[in-house]
Amino acid sequence: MDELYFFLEVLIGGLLSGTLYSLVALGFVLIYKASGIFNFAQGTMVLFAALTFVGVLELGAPALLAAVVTLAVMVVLAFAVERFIFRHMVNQPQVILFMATIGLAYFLEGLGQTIWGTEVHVLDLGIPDRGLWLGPILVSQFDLVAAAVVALLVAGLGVFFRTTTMGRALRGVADDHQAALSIGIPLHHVWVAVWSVAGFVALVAGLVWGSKLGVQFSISLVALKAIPVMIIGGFTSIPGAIVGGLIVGASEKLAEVYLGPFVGGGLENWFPYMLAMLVLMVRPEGIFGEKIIERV
Amino acid sequence: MHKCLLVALAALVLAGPVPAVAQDQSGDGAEQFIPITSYRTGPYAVGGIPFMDGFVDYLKMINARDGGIEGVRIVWEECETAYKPDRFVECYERLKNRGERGASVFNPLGTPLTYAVIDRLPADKIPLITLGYGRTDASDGRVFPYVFPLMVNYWSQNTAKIRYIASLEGGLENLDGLKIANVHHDSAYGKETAPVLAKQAERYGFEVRHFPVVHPGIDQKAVWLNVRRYRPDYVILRGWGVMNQTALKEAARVGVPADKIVGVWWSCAEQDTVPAGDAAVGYTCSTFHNNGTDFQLMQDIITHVHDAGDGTGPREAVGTGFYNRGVINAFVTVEAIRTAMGEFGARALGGEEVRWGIENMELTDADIAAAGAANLVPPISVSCADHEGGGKVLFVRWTGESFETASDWLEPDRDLVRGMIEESAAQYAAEKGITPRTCES
Amino acid sequence: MFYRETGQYKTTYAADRAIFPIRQDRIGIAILLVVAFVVIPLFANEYWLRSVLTPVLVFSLAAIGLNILTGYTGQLSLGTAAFMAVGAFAAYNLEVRVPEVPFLVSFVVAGLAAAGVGILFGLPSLRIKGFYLAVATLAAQFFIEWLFTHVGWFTNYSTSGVITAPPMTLLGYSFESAESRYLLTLCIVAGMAIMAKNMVRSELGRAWMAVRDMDVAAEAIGINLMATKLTAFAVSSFYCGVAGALWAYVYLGTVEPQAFDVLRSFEILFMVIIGGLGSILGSFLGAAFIVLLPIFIANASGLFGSALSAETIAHLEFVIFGGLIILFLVVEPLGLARLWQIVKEKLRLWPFPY
Amino acid sequence: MKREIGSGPPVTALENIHLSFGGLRALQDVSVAVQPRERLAIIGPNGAGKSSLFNIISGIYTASSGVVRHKGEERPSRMKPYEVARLGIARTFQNIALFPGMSALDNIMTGRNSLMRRGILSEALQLGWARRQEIEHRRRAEEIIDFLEIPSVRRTPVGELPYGMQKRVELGRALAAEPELLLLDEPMAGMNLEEKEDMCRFILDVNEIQGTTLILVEHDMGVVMDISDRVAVFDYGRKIADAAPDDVRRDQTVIDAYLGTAHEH
Repeated sequence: MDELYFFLEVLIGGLLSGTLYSLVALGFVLIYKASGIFNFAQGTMVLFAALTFVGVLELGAPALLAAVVTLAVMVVLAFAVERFIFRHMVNQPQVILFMATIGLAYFLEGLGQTIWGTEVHVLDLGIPDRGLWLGPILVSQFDLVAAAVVALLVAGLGVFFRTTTMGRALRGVADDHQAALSIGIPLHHVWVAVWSVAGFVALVAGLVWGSKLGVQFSISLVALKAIPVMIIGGFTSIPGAIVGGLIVGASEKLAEVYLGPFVGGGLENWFPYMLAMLVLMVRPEGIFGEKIIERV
Repeated sequence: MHKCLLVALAALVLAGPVPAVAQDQSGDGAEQFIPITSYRTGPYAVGGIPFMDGFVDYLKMINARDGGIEGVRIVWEECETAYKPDRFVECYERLKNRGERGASVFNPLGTPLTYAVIDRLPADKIPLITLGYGRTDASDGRVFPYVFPLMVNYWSQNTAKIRYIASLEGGLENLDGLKIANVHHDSAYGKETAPVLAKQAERYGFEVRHFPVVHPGIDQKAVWLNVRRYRPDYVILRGWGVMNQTALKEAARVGVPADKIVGVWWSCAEQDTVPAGDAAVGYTCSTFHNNGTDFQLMQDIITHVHDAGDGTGPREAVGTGFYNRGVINAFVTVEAIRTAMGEFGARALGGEEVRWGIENMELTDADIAAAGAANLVPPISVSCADHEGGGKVLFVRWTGESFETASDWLEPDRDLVRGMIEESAAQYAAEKGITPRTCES
Repeated sequence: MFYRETGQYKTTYAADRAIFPIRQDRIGIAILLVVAFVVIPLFANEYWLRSVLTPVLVFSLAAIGLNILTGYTGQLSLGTAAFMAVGAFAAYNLEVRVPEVPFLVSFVVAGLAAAGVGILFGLPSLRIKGFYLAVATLAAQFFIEWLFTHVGWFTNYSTSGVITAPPMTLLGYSFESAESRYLLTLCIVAGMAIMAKNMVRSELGRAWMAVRDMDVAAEAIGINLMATKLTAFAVSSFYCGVAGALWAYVYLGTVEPQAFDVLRSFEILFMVIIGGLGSILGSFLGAAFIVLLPIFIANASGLFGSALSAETIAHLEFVIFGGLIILFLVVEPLGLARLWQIVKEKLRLWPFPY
Repeated sequence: MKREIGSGPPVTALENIHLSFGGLRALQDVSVAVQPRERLAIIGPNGAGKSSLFNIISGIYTASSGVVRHKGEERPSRMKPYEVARLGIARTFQNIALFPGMSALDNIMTGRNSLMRRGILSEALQLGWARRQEIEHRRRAEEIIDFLEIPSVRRTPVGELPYGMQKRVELGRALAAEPELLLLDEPMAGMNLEEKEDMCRFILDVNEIQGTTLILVEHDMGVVMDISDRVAVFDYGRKIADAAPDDVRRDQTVIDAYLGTAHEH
């Protein structure tokens, strides 16, 4: 019986960790869906947003104001990215745009730390961080709260995409660039909008991960965890990002706990990729990705 | 547009290398050059910055207070490595011929960085001080004449840790039957203590199991669930960077009490404990130096450097773990040069002379007290064969505010460690085709 | 004016197929080779040889390897460093276990071992395409790093978990000095670069590029996709494997598995993209750019000296580096190799602008 | 020059081919065969299954049922496209499928890849056979370039060529393989009159001088009726007629299904 509880504990813990990966993967998916760009800078954007938030907070501003200021900064960043980078790179192949986001990642990493410094900033948003016994099963309160935040965020994005003009426009672009253009939405605005939304998601991710790890350089590394999530879920699907996160989180924890002891442990880094590879051998477009139809 | 880019590239190519070839060669022997390689960017900058600030502040203090080492002013140049071996090699090669007599001694500050240059040292005749990190088996000075893992190497430190646990349990004999979990960074650095733990487990009868944490260690749930299932009596934390605080938090979540966790010194700074909040209170870790500012030497830094408005970093950092470690690193470096000057005269020294200085450095309690560092560091005595210098290990406990002393200066299991070091160094010598020098003089 | 090909007629296909058909190019290359083989070893100091030029050459080789796979065959790889690691560890293990083997042979074995592993992780490419293929190479990346950290056999049970390259001697000559190591690297890299150039301009290279440009059409005209992709993985990994062995033997001497982490893979990918996808010359330019730029920025910022703290300078370097990459891509997305071509076009017309 | 249509086993014969995607039936019980040196045209409205037929012949699609024969021998059912190509069957594509990053010459040389040996080391060193092979095949490729009258664009990346030129290069790439059977998927689409005339001339020359068997899908009825020996008409995945051009023109089913209606092709 104890073994079963332990299994459930690992599974639930893994699923909850997975939602935290999803949170980062969401930002990737939004940008990829709307513009076909694999945004290498997403992890750095998470760091940048969190640094800005903590920086403003430490200047004495209340949390809400800090959030608003940070969001404004992320919108400005979105404008700048569109105006100074991608406007000049229309019709370039995906890989070139990808490279530009690598440049952006370096730029933001340097800029954020030049302005706000490198020390670890403790970020306490009052999220309880202790184990919680649900009957015989120990669950992290922090992860529960974080999962709730992810759920809220996804719901919020859903509402945004369905009810607002810009949201519908974004969906239009994602579905068909030509169609979106033909109903008169300037592509520039769409890009700024989607980078802003991704900036917002980065802020949320930054706050959650920042209060988990402290705000410091290392939170940009969560992006490495988001990549298999996105690959399993598909690059263009928001539900895919969530399900991909759950799969990665649960599988890596189960693997570490149950396979780890036999091979010396430490297989969390590669197991999700091996799993993703197996998934792709069966479904080359990811679980929720759009079917690639090849015509000749 | 293309033209702009080409001009920019050309300008960079032309302007870039200029300082790299311009060298100061005044040659009157009045300035001792010390190269500094630091990492102020990247994932480990959190610790690298206060460390380097401490290092530089100490050098500034020596210049301000004493006018240099034995009257020879210290000059230095800093080079950013970003904790990358290839950047460090570049820094090493760039700085090794600087100054009047070339680079005197390098402090790579990082185990992977140490590996990157070990091969080059004998040819360049430049010594390396790796204070509490680097290759453990380099303690065998016969095989590694130019490498000095001073104070205490990883294996000695780890044996002291077991002795500390024994002291909590009421004696070495009570170790029998204990279960110890070794939670380590999954890298060459992290795995390095596994062999010595195995030897000790054999000797004292405790049981040890290893729990690797994959880099960077931002999510360790599975590891700690495994640890909890193992139900260890003690946990050894051999972490690095962001892994430490996550480990402490995760331990608290699964109910491993902080006072049963004993960390290595790279898990032993405010940067590791403060972000973990309450979860870190009671956590103990090993160091080879004391923390705080209640030492004459630290007060001198405040007076001569920070009060003079010349502090490298923020004043609040003085006395914290990484800062003090930087100060100690600089202190040992300066004392080694002082020893060498005793032999070769008070003038700028080159690498080979400083190597002699390190190898013949002998700092007794009295010497240390005279330097204003009583109880800040243990005595050191380096020799041709023993490049560790016979340091001791101190344990400190996090109170939630600061680190308090939790033990005396503890002796490691030297006999056990020395045998392993010689064995490992012999393997290195065989693979590299090195004939170890003999140390009878 | 100086770079003009008028008046140079090729009368045989063999002449037209020469690796550098234009006379000015041949002269240029000859000068470059003389500089690389004679002038640099004579005049460059140890700093340049050891810590700049040697790693640039090693990186160039890895970048050529990645370029064959990604630039020529269109298969994205984020596991370059893992294949380098395979090479480094294979060479080490061969040397340690069979010390009689000359080190050059073990470099070849390093390449072959990496090629084998490359084929293994290339198998998914038969089904997975585009960014999704990155997952297979990332799996290779993390799995191999884990393997070398965890299985003691690969490090000869060294207690420090690192490998140390044995000394390199050939016919009694020991490669110790910076010059000899630089020249050794240069010979290997130049030779392999010419071989790569030959491959990409013959049957093999056309098959690779056909797969990259349109795989369905390639197969319909008789190209065996599986064989071609796997050949690309094998050749690419061979290059990376040799680069890894050079990294361990010639450049650093001692390496740990973490020296070949995913960030190293990204670094090499940056080199390939900056240099130019599908260009052997670009691989060299990209490697030089990525290695030299931070050094130059650090030196240039040294000119502005003490006004800024060391910390700020270190961070500003990132800002400048990132900014330059962006500027670069905005102005010349096709990479340095393309920029060089444009310069050549300009020279061809100079001094007449049209 | 008098051309004789062969009478032995057909170069390629499809027997009772069915093909469906999910629920959609692309081809139903289709049988069609082409004799050596014959010129067979396939016509029909969009979606009639013409390209599917080509894809079955070239191995890109696998038929749900039915048999494909090559010179009378039954082909394995899951033959890969490159294996088909090596039987001597080359093709062009409806939407040009050249390799845009490669020059016209390299595209045509790639067409000869299936005739070339591969040896990694020899090619890397460019010694011995590898070097001779490149030069020999280059000579053949140059002949094709001259034949198609495109020497001036030899070095141009085909992505930068105008449409008509690209069509020619694609024909050149198919010819480079020295095929026995050439499948041309709308070779005249999008061309002006002059370009069409050139293309017709090339196609007829290939057929008459080299004796290459042709199957072409084409919408231009004038061209079809002029150059083909036989016309097969498709509609909704079925073959509704298969006869000489003049007979097809008079066939009532064909007129109802295709020619008579308002198709503007």
